[in-house]
Amino acid sequence: MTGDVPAGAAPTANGGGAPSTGSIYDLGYRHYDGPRLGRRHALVALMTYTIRTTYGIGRGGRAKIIPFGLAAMGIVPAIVAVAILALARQAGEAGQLLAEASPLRYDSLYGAIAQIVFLFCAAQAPELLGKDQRYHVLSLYFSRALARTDYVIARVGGFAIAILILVLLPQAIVFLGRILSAPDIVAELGDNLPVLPAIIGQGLLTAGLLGAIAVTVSAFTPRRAYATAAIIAVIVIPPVIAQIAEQVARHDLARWTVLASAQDVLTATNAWLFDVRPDSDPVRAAALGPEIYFATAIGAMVVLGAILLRRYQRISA
Amino acid sequence: MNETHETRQPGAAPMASPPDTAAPGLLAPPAPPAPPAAPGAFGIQLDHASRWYGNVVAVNDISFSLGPGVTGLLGPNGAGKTTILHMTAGLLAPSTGRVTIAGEIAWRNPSIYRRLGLVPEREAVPGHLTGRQYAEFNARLHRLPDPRAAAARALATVDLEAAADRTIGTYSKGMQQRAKIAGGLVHDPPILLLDEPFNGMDPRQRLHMIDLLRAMASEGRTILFSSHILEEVERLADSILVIYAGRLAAWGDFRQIRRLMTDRPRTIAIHSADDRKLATVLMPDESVAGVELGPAGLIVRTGDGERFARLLPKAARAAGVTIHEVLPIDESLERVFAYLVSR
Amino acid sequence: MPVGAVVRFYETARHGRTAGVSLACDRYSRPVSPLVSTASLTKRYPGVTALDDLSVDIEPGIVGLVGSNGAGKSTLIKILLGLIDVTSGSATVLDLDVRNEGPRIRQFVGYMPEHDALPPDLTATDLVTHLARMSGLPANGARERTAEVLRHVGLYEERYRAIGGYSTGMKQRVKLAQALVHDPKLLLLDEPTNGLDPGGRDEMLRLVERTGHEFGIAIIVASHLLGEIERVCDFLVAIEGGRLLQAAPLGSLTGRTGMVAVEVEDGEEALAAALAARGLPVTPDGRALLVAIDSEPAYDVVRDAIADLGLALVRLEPRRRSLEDLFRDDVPSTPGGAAAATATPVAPGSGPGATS
Amino acid sequence: MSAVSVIWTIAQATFRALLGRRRTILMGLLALVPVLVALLSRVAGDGVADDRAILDLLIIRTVLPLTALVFGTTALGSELDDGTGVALLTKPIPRWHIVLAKIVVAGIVTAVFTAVSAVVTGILLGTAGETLVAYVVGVIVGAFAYATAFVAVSVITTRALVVGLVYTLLWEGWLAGILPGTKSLSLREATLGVIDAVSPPAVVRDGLDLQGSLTLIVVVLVAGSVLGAMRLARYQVKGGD
Repeated sequence: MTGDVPAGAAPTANGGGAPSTGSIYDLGYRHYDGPRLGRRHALVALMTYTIRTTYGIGRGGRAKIIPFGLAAMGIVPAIVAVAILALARQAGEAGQLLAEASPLRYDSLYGAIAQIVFLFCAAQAPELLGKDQRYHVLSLYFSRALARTDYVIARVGGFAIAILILVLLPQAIVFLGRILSAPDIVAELGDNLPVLPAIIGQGLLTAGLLGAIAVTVSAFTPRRAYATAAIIAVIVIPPVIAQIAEQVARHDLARWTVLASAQDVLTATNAWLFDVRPDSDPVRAAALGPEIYFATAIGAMVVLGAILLRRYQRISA
Repeated sequence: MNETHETRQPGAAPMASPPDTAAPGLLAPPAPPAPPAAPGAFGIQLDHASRWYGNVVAVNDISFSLGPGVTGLLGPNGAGKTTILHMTAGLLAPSTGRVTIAGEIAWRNPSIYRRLGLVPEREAVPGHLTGRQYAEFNARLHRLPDPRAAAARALATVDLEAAADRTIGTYSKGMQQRAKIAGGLVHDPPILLLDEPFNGMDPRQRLHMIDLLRAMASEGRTILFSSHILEEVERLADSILVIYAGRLAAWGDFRQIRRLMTDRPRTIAIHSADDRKLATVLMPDESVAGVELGPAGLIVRTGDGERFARLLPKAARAAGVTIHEVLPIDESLERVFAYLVSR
Repeated sequence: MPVGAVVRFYETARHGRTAGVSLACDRYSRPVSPLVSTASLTKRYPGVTALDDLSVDIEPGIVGLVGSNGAGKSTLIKILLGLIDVTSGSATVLDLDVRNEGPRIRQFVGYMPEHDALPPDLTATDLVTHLARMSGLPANGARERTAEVLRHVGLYEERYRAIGGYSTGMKQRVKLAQALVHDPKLLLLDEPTNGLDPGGRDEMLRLVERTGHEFGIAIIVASHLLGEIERVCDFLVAIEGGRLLQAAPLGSLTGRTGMVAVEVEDGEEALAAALAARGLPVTPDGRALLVAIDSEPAYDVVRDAIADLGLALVRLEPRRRSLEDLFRDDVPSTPGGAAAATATPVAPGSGPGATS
Repeated sequence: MSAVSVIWTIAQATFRALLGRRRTILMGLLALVPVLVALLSRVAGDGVADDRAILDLLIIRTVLPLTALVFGTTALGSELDDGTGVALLTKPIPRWHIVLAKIVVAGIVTAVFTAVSAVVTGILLGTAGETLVAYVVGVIVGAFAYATAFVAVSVITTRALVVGLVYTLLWEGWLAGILPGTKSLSLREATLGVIDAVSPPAVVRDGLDLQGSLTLIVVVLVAGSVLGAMRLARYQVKGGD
């Protein structure tokens, strides 16, 4: 290296233009003396990175097709509902009947987009975890300022938030649609607000439960195709069994199979939160108290979280 | 570009010169005499062999023939080494030309494996078998009269008795490699093909394996092995085959090859009692192309190595300068390889 | 308990080339305590003892870590990274205890794994920037460091292409870059030239040497290839069967043996006879003749003998001890270096839990 | 070392390779599904369901083809893909020894898993002894036919699993419903044909008769083995630099 001219030699006095004397700057290796933000920052960075990856942001166009496609399919029914509502309100009294009959109210919205959420989980969760295991990227993560638990928390948390966005977006559209299309916005806001906690509550349960299932399954199956198939199986098959059990069996054995089906548990909590009749035969037949469903949902999340932590504690990087 | 020096495209292929260096180190236990190859045939022979995949030519018209001794197969990644090894192992058909093992066509001819031992780099070893089971499995498939004894001998040769009854899944990378070698040698073949045989082995095992292969070569076996570790090739191989972009770039003893590179003057570093005085004495001679006095002593570039080598001691004595070191800098296999693949 | 080999490392001349790193005090001008220090460190897996009572101090510089298969090389690296727990004994990295300061240690330590560990669909820039964030660097700090580090490892426009299409050589550079991006004080490289062709190996070794000597970053290189260690490292730690076999500066292990190898184009026998006649016993060694030379005039005797016979002097080189002697059974490993008391070398395949 | 002992050596190694812990559990679960359904309907159901219908649906249409598919394609195909197959190819033994050993092992393992599942399910459903024997015979014959086909496919293409799935789900499943002609090439129909011949069902099905079934099975056994052996003889290791 030529003479070690201090980096950024002060320009000479002639108005800060190009230094008349000319100087060569040291392009050698510069040490980093900026801030080091430690473990917490790394965890948050990984969580935001996970959310972006789930939606294919920062990846090629191809990675965006599935997530954005499914998200769009989730929003379309909400937009349609809002359009119907707006027309109905324009039509005055006659429209009121139409508004009531509108297929999509807050409580039924979750049911309508359930299939889309399942597909989203089955398609995107393997994208996050499978790749790190299949290509041994884990050894790069674990050799950094992260503990193994941080990695798990960031991945599950990030994925659950991504699902939350997917689920709450249509609700938000319907919520805003109702308010903006109402003649008296303040009044409309008044009677829509009490529904908000139910919407958010059900959103959190859906994102948490389905997110945890999808992430846990794909943590154990690094190959993408098998992981997607496994997630679909875990979410789709139990409701079928619950259905068969309800028809075939009279004894109470069948009642408990409903708890194995995430779909039915969420239908039950949705029904209780919005206090409407659950539109699922096994749930009606099982006639279990709402607290059982909430306990099952939250219990499942805790158990799955523990399984995940143990898996990543023992995985060899 | 390589017209400047005649690459010896040997008509009568020089048999790889029988190793002149005595086989150092411990001789492998006296194995039974290898079954004789067909009379007059070479262990491994390629005759204008080529291989392409669509328009991609992986191996382009290569001919060589190898007799007893150790030959190193060298070349950058993607040069065609593995394709050559696969064709020689009868696992890949040449698009044109002939590939023969002990005189027999290699492709679609399972009987060659009676004489051919293989240690492919890619071959995974079944993790659920123990070392002994794997060796016996190979021995039985070779229809050996006493597979158990053959397996035991092969495991002893690669120093794996201690771990023979543990499953291969629990072996380290180096030990898995030795299990593979045991599997490939169990039928005591006269011809050996090894693809990066020492991959993952630790220094002690590496030395042991080098001694083993040297000993087997001195028993008259024909050994061809590919490797990226030039220090090992320099120590183990009698001759080298350098493949570059699917073509045979050089073949034979790498020191001879270096001498053939008349387009590259030889560089020699000399440490003496008085470098400057020695330099002035050497300059007048026509064999001296250039002289440099630097921190690494007196660097001389010479077009005619032999003449300069005879001149040096006489000139030094005349000038009364004591010589401490004379080191040819660019004659190592590393340099020769770099020159061959950089054209 | 084998004596801990504490060897202070000073600027040493080796192979006629001064090692670039001297015992400088570190950037904060504190006297340098050992970079890495283990005290009777032991790690047992069911049925296998990976590390057995290992006590060694490692100083800044490029340190070669050599060991027999399964001798605990990668186990030691994982312990230094705080990734696996310790059966007994202790270890400190940059004065931080590995047993409870894992994440903090890893902020200042870079790790280049041996196996391929890169997602194929990301570009080098995106991956290294992301991993910089994982080491606690803020967003723009990460971006700047990534650009700087990718330049140093020699990845220019390829850094914007997906890693899946990279050659093995380029992948190894990305792995080195991600280990350097957070400006670590210590770099742990696990067989950095694994899978590279000769050209690639040469470039990677030059890169490691530059990183260690020009960038002033301490490096521990785990490798099976003694030639590489001799070329790049200043200090050696050899482990055999989980126990410390040798810990000493390279200079002490590859010192001269007092013998000189003389190689002539032809006519070795004549030269051998001439030298013997002049009182210099000769032993043949492959192409060369080994002559015991212990004085200045002895060199002249050799020169004059060759001149008299009119032979062509091709090579005159002092024979050095090599690292191999540590591992060669027939050559007793002579204790080299200042105070490198060594445990008796464990014969292969014997001893409890020997896993070689 | 006669041919038989070579084939037996390969077979032994293949048994060990196929019955790894994970795959055995997975295939065990698959074989358990019909048993569960039978248990459920016996415990919780009122009348006894039509046992032959359940056996046909769950054993012959699902467990048999899927088990044969997994074992058939992995017996040889997975070894060719991950490189352990090279140890077999580089031996002075005829290729048909290798293919035969693989087919026999895949056939046996498939037959065992499926037959056990069929018997337990049959007992739970209270199936008559004679019908049960018919199903076991059908399962064994079907297992070897399917195994031969899938081993042969696994030598021809690396996508054997997909090809197998397409055959069982589309050709034997969906198409058979629409185009009756496909029955003559459906191993499922052949298996059912054998079963019906051994113990005629109450209602005569319009599937393949015994003669049609046996010809198809023999053709598959012979063609599969010969084609597999020839293809293996010309098997080339992929690429390499």
